[in-house]
Amino acid sequence: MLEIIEGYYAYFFLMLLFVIGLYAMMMKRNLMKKIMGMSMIQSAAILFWILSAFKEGATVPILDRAISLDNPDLYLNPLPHTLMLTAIVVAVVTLGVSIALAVAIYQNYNTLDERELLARMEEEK
Amino acid sequence: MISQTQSPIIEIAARGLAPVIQLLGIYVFFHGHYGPGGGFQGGVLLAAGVLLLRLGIGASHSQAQVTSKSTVALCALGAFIFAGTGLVAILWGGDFMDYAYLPVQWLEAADLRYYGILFVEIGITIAVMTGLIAIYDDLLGIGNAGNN
Amino acid sequence: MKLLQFLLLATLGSILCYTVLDMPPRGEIDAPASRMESPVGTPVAGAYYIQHAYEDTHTPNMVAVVLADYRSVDTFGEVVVVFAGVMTCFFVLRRRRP
Amino acid sequence: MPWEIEFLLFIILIVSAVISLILKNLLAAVVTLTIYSFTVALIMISLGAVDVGFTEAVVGAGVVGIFFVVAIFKTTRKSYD
Amino acid sequence: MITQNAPALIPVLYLVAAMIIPMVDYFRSGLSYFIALLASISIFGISLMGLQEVITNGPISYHLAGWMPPLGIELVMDSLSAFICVIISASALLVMIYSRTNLVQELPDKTMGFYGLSMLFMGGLAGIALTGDFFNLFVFLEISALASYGLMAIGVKRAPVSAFRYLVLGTAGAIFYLMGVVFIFISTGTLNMADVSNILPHVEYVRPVIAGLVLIILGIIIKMGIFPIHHWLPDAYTDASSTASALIAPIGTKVAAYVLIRVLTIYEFPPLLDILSWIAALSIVAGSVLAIAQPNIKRMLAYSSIANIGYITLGITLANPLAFIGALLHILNHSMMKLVMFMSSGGIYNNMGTLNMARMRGFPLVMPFTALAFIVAVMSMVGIPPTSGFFSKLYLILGAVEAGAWVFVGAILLSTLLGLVYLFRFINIAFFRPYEKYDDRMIIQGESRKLGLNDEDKDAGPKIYETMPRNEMSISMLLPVLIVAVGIILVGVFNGVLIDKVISLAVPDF
Repeated sequence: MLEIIEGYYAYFFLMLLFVIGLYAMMMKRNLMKKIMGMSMIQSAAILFWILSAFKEGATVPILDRAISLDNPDLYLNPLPHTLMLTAIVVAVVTLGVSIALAVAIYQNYNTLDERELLARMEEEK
Repeated sequence: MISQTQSPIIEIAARGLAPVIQLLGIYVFFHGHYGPGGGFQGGVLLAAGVLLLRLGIGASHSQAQVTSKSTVALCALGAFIFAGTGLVAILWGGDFMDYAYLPVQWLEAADLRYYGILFVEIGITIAVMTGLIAIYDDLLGIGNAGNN
Repeated sequence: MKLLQFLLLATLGSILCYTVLDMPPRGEIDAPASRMESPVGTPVAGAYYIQHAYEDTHTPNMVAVVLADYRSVDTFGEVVVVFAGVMTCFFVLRRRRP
Repeated sequence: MPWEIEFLLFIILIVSAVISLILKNLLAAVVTLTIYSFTVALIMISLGAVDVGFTEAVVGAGVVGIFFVVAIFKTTRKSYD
Repeated sequence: MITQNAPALIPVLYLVAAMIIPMVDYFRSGLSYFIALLASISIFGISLMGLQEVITNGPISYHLAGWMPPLGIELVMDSLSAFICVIISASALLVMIYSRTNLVQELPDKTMGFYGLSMLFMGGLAGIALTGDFFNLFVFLEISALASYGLMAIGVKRAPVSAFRYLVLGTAGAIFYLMGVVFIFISTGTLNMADVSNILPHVEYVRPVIAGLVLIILGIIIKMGIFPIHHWLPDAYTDASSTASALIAPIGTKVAAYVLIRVLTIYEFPPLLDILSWIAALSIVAGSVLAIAQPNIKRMLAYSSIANIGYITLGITLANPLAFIGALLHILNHSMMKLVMFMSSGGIYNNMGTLNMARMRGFPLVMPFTALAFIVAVMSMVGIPPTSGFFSKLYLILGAVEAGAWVFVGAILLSTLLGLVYLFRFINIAFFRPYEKYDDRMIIQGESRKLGLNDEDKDAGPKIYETMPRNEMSISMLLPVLIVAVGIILVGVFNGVLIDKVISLAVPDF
């Protein structure tokens, strides 16, 4: 039992975080809260990738003269780290764009609450 | 955030801290080959310095480093440096982004890749730094005509 | 309707948890991504990068090497994503002439 | 790093995520969200991803916070849920 | 050199053009259009050369940065992706020509942003079509998605709301995709698509692979706008400016369908195909039924897009050569149809001042050439023989018959009948009623000067005029519409040649 917890707890927490983020994106009425949920599922996916690069007993992927290169098990896998650098940038920029859209919505409708927004859009028709 | 703040503490702190942050950003950028860091992190730190100035001493007073008008063009320039490196490699007969084909004869391929990485990271730094500043300016409406 | 959404999320979460139990545990050295060679004999990228990054580029930081050389087009895409976000914010919010 | 510490970090992560979604004051929620991203960065560093952890710390605590604060400054601070 | 580097040049030149536009604009504004047009023309030429090369010499595998595929990123230009690239670059070129006069009227102070974003959008789509690497596909997906959020956010007053909804759904889709890719990566250790499909039969972790594929397909389906998750699509297409919707609607969702082809050919998993084909059939019927109730022409076209993406998905998931040919032909056919219809609806809005179909009475008398092109597109949509729509539906039905799936044959036929209802209702109103003019935007500027009206009259509400001005679209708007309309008929007449020479090469082995 302890082995399963030790081996898989990180996955379970990340899945929980993923579901929490999706919950916020689906159910929260405030647009800012939706954006926060978005950043949560993004970091859940990013942490999942980082977890896939982890090896027990390996060091960080920067060349150390004291550690031989012949056995790649001694270094962490650099590939997911690289990909996640890209994914973090994408996440930040998406966040910026979504905030820009939220600001534009507020300029047009003077609210960020989804129900009020729908009501004002109905009024306008 | 748009005009200059009243409190001298914030202004002095921002003026004093921003160059340190930017120096750290430049260090992180150049140290990217040997330790954690690189173009993106350096660019974000440089942008954080400018954003601190924008927050601390007001938008109109902090135009000296990067003007709001030029941010989008500079971001495009940074991305263009990156793409241009790749296109030069195509012109000299290699595949896209193959630094070994860059037209510098006296360097061997591995060193050429070393400098290619450095060159590309300059582009990343410029693009990320000015890009984040541009998003901030757009959010606050600083670049808009009549608000400047 | 709200109950349905909750049920949907709960199902998704439990399916995902059931799925991850079949994965290699955290820190497993023998996971497919950490091997030297894939089952069909092609080299696995991670091990190749660790062993050859320095001799290929003379740069000690493997992440920087993968970022800017082996997978440079991903990074190019990343820079273009930044640029696309900037253009989007510019297009949506900034007004040139009043 | 022993896995128990990482376990604690994950618990802080989930708790800060839930709190930032519960809070009705958006500014407080944003502050909690920066705690959240800093915890993410700590977990990344404990998993050995120094580059990514560095980036996440710089971005999550710095730029994302600034963007959110600017957006709240331009819009409104209160939220109904 | 150009042919050999075509896979890299097609996306990169679009992106480079997008970067040059703001740099030039910083010094001198007003040149954005010419840069975009130049880039579109040259990339169209390059993709034609690439298609020619692929047909004669077989697929090109391009190793970016000079590294072999499992290590570096691979771009694959086979006849399928070359075909999609030609469609993308051709429609980009046509919309660029079209935007010359229309954009100045719609978004006078935002031309630089529009051209930059449209180049980024096209570059992202071309990259999606060409890449052979899972993560690279994610990056290009995000480029095109971010650009399309921006393009959709400017239009009528509620456009940012629609764009925000699309952003929330689209980001969720992208993260589902990323999550699916990490499942695949953990169980195979590679990201190259060809490599993954070789390794998958030997993998010991079965559950993560299936979950990963399902998550990837879920992410793509959200981007496709197929029936259960289609809510973002009609709003987004309707509220955007007409140039932007003419740019996004013809190819935006088709490229997602193309990604679906690529993912489904990686790993055979029959239950998934069955579920997808039922979703597709549902989408066909639901899209057609919902389209009937719409008064707004752009909204009606958006719902018909949902039905048409259902056709394409059905053709892919039936998994036999005839249906697959039908799906590919329908991708081409539907892009052309949507180009004509969205471009001419932009012109109609400029000249008639309304998008409401019930108020377009007498529109063929005002805009005869546009009406002619529109009729051709309508015929193609319903499937009347000389047009290409007939043949794509024919192949789809033949494929469904061959698979023995009579329910799907019924769905296609039902949708065709429903299409007849909503299109001929429109034709009845537009062609057989006397001319009246309602102007939703009150009065357009040129008109108000001509009629001697001043600004106070703008608040007077919709007006009806008895006169019948001959008011055709300007030549730069009319030309692409007519080209595509002729193309629809040509593709229909010469469909045998097209299928023999191009499409049949793209069909995978089933």
